Amino acid sequence: MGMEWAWLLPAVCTGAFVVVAALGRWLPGRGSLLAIGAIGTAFVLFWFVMADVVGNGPGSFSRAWFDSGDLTVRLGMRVDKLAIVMLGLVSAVSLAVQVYSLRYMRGDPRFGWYFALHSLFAASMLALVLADNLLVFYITWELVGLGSYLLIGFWWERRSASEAAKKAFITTRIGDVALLIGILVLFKATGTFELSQIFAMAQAGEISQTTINLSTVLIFIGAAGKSAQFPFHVWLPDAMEGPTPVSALIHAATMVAAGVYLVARMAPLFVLAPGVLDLVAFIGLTTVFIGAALAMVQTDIKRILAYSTISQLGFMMLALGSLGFTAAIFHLLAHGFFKALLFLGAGSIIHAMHERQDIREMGGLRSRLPATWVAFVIAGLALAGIFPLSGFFSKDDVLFSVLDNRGVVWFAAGLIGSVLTALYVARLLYLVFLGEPRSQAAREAREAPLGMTLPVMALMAPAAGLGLLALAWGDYDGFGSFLVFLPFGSRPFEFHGAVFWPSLALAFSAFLMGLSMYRQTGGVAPALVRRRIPWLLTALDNKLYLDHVYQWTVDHVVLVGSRLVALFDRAVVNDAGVDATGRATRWSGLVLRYHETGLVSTYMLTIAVTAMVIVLIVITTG
Amino acid sequence: MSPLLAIYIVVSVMAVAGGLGTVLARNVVYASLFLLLSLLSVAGIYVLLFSPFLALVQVLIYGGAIIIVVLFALMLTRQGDETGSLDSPQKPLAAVAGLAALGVLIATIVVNKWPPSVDPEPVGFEKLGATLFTQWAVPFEIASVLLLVALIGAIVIARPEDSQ
Amino acid sequence: MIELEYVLFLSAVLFSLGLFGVLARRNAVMILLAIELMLNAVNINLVAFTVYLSPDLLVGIIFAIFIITVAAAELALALAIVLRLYRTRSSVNVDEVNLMRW
Amino acid sequence: MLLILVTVPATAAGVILVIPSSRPGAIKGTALLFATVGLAFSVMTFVAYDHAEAGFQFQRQWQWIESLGVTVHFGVDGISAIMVLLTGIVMFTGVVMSWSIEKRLKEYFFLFMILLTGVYGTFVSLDLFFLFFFYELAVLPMYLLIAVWGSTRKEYGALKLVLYLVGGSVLVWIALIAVYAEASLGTFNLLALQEVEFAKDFQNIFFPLFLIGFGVLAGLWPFHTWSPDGHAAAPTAVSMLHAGVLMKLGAYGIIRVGMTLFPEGVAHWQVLFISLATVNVVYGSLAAMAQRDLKYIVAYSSVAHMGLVLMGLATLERTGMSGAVLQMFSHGIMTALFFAVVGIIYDRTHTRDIDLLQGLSKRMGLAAVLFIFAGLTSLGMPGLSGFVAEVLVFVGAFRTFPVAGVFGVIAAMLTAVYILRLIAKVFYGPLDDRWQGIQDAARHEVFAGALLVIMLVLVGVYPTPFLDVINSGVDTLAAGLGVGE
Repeated sequence: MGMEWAWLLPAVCTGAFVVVAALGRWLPGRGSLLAIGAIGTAFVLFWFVMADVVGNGPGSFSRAWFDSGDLTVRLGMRVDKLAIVMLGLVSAVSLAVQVYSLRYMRGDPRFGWYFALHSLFAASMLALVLADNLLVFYITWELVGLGSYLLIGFWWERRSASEAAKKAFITTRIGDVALLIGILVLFKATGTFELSQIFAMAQAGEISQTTINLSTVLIFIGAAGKSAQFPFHVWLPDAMEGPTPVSALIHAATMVAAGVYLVARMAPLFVLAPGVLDLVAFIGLTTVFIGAALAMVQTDIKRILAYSTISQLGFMMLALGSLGFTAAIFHLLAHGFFKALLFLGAGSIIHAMHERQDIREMGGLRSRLPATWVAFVIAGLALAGIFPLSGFFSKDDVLFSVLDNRGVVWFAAGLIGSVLTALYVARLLYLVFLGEPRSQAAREAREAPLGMTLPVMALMAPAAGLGLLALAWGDYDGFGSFLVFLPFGSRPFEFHGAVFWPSLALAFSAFLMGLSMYRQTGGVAPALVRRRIPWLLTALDNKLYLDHVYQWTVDHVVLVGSRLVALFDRAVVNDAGVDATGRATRWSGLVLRYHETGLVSTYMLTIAVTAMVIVLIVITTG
Repeated sequence: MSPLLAIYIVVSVMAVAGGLGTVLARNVVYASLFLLLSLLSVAGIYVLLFSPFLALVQVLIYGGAIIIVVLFALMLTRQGDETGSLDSPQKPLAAVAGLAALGVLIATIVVNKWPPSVDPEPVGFEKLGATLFTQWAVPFEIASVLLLVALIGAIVIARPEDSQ
Repeated sequence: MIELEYVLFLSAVLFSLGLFGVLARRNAVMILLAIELMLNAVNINLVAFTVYLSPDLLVGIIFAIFIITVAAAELALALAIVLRLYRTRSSVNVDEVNLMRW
Repeated sequence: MLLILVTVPATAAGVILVIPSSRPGAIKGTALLFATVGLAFSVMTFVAYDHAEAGFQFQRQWQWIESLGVTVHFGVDGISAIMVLLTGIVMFTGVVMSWSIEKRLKEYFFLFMILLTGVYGTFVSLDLFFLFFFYELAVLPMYLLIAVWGSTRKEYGALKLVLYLVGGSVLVWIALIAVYAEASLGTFNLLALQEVEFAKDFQNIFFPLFLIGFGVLAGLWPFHTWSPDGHAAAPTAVSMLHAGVLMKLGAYGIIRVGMTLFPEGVAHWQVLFISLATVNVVYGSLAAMAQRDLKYIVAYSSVAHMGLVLMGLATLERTGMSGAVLQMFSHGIMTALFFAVVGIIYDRTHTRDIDLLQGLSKRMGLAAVLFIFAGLTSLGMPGLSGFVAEVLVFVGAFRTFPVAGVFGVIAAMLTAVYILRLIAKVFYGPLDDRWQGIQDAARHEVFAGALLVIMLVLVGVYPTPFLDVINSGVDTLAAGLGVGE
């Protein structure tokens, strides 16, 4: 029982998807129990696989899928430590979310279908993590997108949900186009989809620098699409139209992590393209600010968390662009747990508030929802990077790699990002849990049932204590040595004074400042900012106008372009080209018909003359 | 000039004269009688060309059947009451076309290098019959079906409407 | 001795006469008669070719027989049409039948 | 076996002709029976085809017109084997989808079966004369089927379609005669003709005739405009058959005749060929985006997908060509499914305007599921057949003409835009009161749809058996084109 069984993880979930989707109606719990059983099995298997990988090193499993010409496509999987980390995250969070959903989604008319989709999603995500071949990677990547599309649009009767699903799929699909082109560019240069071969060729210098640059940029665009990096981040907030557990699973812990994972997986290629790494870091930093700034002004609890996710993904990209691959993955892991916790907590709140999501109507929920309050505090402080919660360790690691490889200016920018994080966390905690209840629903809110609080509590442990993984204890040398990216050696976690003190001090003070600020004003939006620089707030309220720009582009460029083509097709190709041929025939008929006298004599004369002409031609030429 | 040739010339002149009469006659009945002359002369030509069977067929079918049918048709359409010319207004054009055709045909005959001709010998009835009913049996049958179809068709077309 | 060319000349003359007749007449029956003349010209040609050029095959003569057959069929049909025409229009002049025009 | 294949629909047509039209049940039953038999034989042909041996199999030959060298010569290779399978499936589902036809049922099924005789005949004929004969036989019943049983400007659509296709046929026929004369073998036999090395100039002159002549039927830009009008006008099963199988006849003709006989000609015109194909793909997708009529959307998407087929062929590269053939199969199944669902919707709502339809999932859940399957295949979702085919085409394109490949990938994205927009508009959102009372797909319709979905999933998940057969055909073709190992 070991890594050669790793393929079972996605396989059991796929099986669950097929069975539940087809027969769910006739299964107990409409298939939900089967789906949970599958992901539970996957979670158990994960421990065996991990033990095996840790003990015996990475292993792989590959089998030909189909071939054509000189192309053979293999279904390959590879389990290494990077994959293990992701497997753990995906299976654990999926399990928690599905258990949570059991209670949360009770009574929904499409209860079984919901769980089938969850199985599909988990299966594709697990397979994505295991892929050792770019094509398999792309396939699972698309399936993850499909799962996300179907889950966001789960309540498709709502116009907004179906629009959000469409937007999410199409936006990420734009990135996917770049990704696929990047994969094919690499394929053209190397003749293979196998990652190990590509890396070997790249290190041996057999791939031209242009190809590497081009393909990494394209792959990064793909990653940016899925990981909601600027300027592709617009789909993620809208994706909150899906059921809240889905947001926890997909839009916090797993799917959006796929882009980060992709870049980390392709690390051997990215390190050969320093210019592209600059781009990655720059986009990451931009995303940090945009996400954090927008999180400050939102009033929908789920959207605040969504923008926060965007911002945190920006941190991961920043780390990747600063060669901090291990740091990025560690932050990904920590973020996955605490953000899932936040979302599930938010789900409980929304449940308690009778589907109201506006934080202006909340307040004072601390006493009404004590368990959720504890969860939110732990996850929120982790998000803000407060010692000793998991977020502190991972964010410290990220900032350290920025300082190490990018210099003080970038580091300072990163610090500002984490200050903003602390501020919006403070705002969120204050407005939701502290102060006075601001609506009838808030006054009457009741704690969620045990079926929902249990998974929340289960997630509290990793969200709080995951930082321990960073440290060395016993045989374990810390995360920096566990997950090693060549050509970098192991980099055990240390408390660097230059990073530790500023970041902790700033985060802590910003958090306190935020709390006091909201306590003083009691307002929902920061009145100070509103007075001083109103344009900034207006811009933020309008999400920096990006949606407007995209909408305009779609309306005025894409749709107009397509209408032009359609018009061209009708007017030029069809009416001028095709129907005109018909009209020309008709017209020539109108003109030529006067030749037809209807008199037999005329016709016979014509026949005779023609026959003679033909004979003459034959005689003279033959 | 061999006697055969002399006979040939006489018969030819008769055939051409009949033809001329056919196309120039002012009366339909005369025209058909001229045609009969021409057709019978052509039968004579067949005899001179050693094809007695064909000559027989010519006399029987053309001389007998066809001309009779034509005369019947003339009677039924009461040509005597017909006023006006038998000729079409494009008669001059037709003359030009006819002469041109003659020119083209003569030119073709003259220009063409004909292969050396063999000495003609009579075509026996037995040989003709054997060929017709072995090698050409299928076309022969088709021809008979054609005749039948034409016969029925002619009846259907010519039948008065009110009898339907 | 009758040369092949002589026969061809005869048939050429007859054919041209027939053509002239077809083109020059407006009476349908007269046109039919002229057509018979043309068919006969063709028959003469076929027979002459067979007899002078390939006496063994007999193709020309057999063709001539078929042409006579078809001519008979054609004439029967054509005269039926003429009768029909006369019955509906009281005339057998082809230039008065011009429905098939623009 | 191939003879049976061709005679099954022909016999069905004969039998249907003698059943009195007062007994619609018997007519439908006969059609279904023969369609089942046809499907069985198609599957048998496909399964029995030995891809390891490759080449033309199950050959049978009968003399027809000896003096012209016309023979009835049947045989299938890997490419035609899969096309035969496609025809069998679409025929069967088409008959099932025609169940609710009431008007002139007898004539309808008669023409339908004649059409299928032509399709089968084209795919299995190895004699160019008969290939062309069956090709025409498949086109002509189309006119009546659309003009009598169609909707939405049906006479216009039918006339346009037939004029177009016959126009293409003229070009093909000219080129065929030229081939016959130039080879001066006195035979129309394809196997004999493909041994002939035609002069380069001759190939260069006559290949475009085949390309355009057959390309008209394959929806080659700018000769595609018959397709939207024709598809929109045709009744459901005819649209299915038309987009699903008939358009493939065009591409098949290009492969079987054009590329086989004129290897140098196709190489000479390769850049034009792939450019037109690329225009097809992008243009079709963009045009589809601006449409409001469901059938027009699907029809333009067919134009785009046939563009991918042509693009794969134009790469003249084994992977690309295999992808093209697989795409033919995949698109055939997919578009049949599309038109089936559109037909169901039209039957229930009597409109195809996407602005009027919304929230149909609520009442037509099964139809929606079927449509979404087709839509996902269309936009290249992995796990469904379209993805495998598209990847192969793209790989081929990237090896030869990367720019075309880039446009292809982008067009796949555009496909996602219009398909998802369509799904969101028609199936999602609140249910309009107008559509409160509509019925979901009936049991037989779901059965037909499910059969098509199963094929899509099967090819998408486990394409090997299909690709093995295709590869064996494409390898021979590639060897003829001089693109070997």
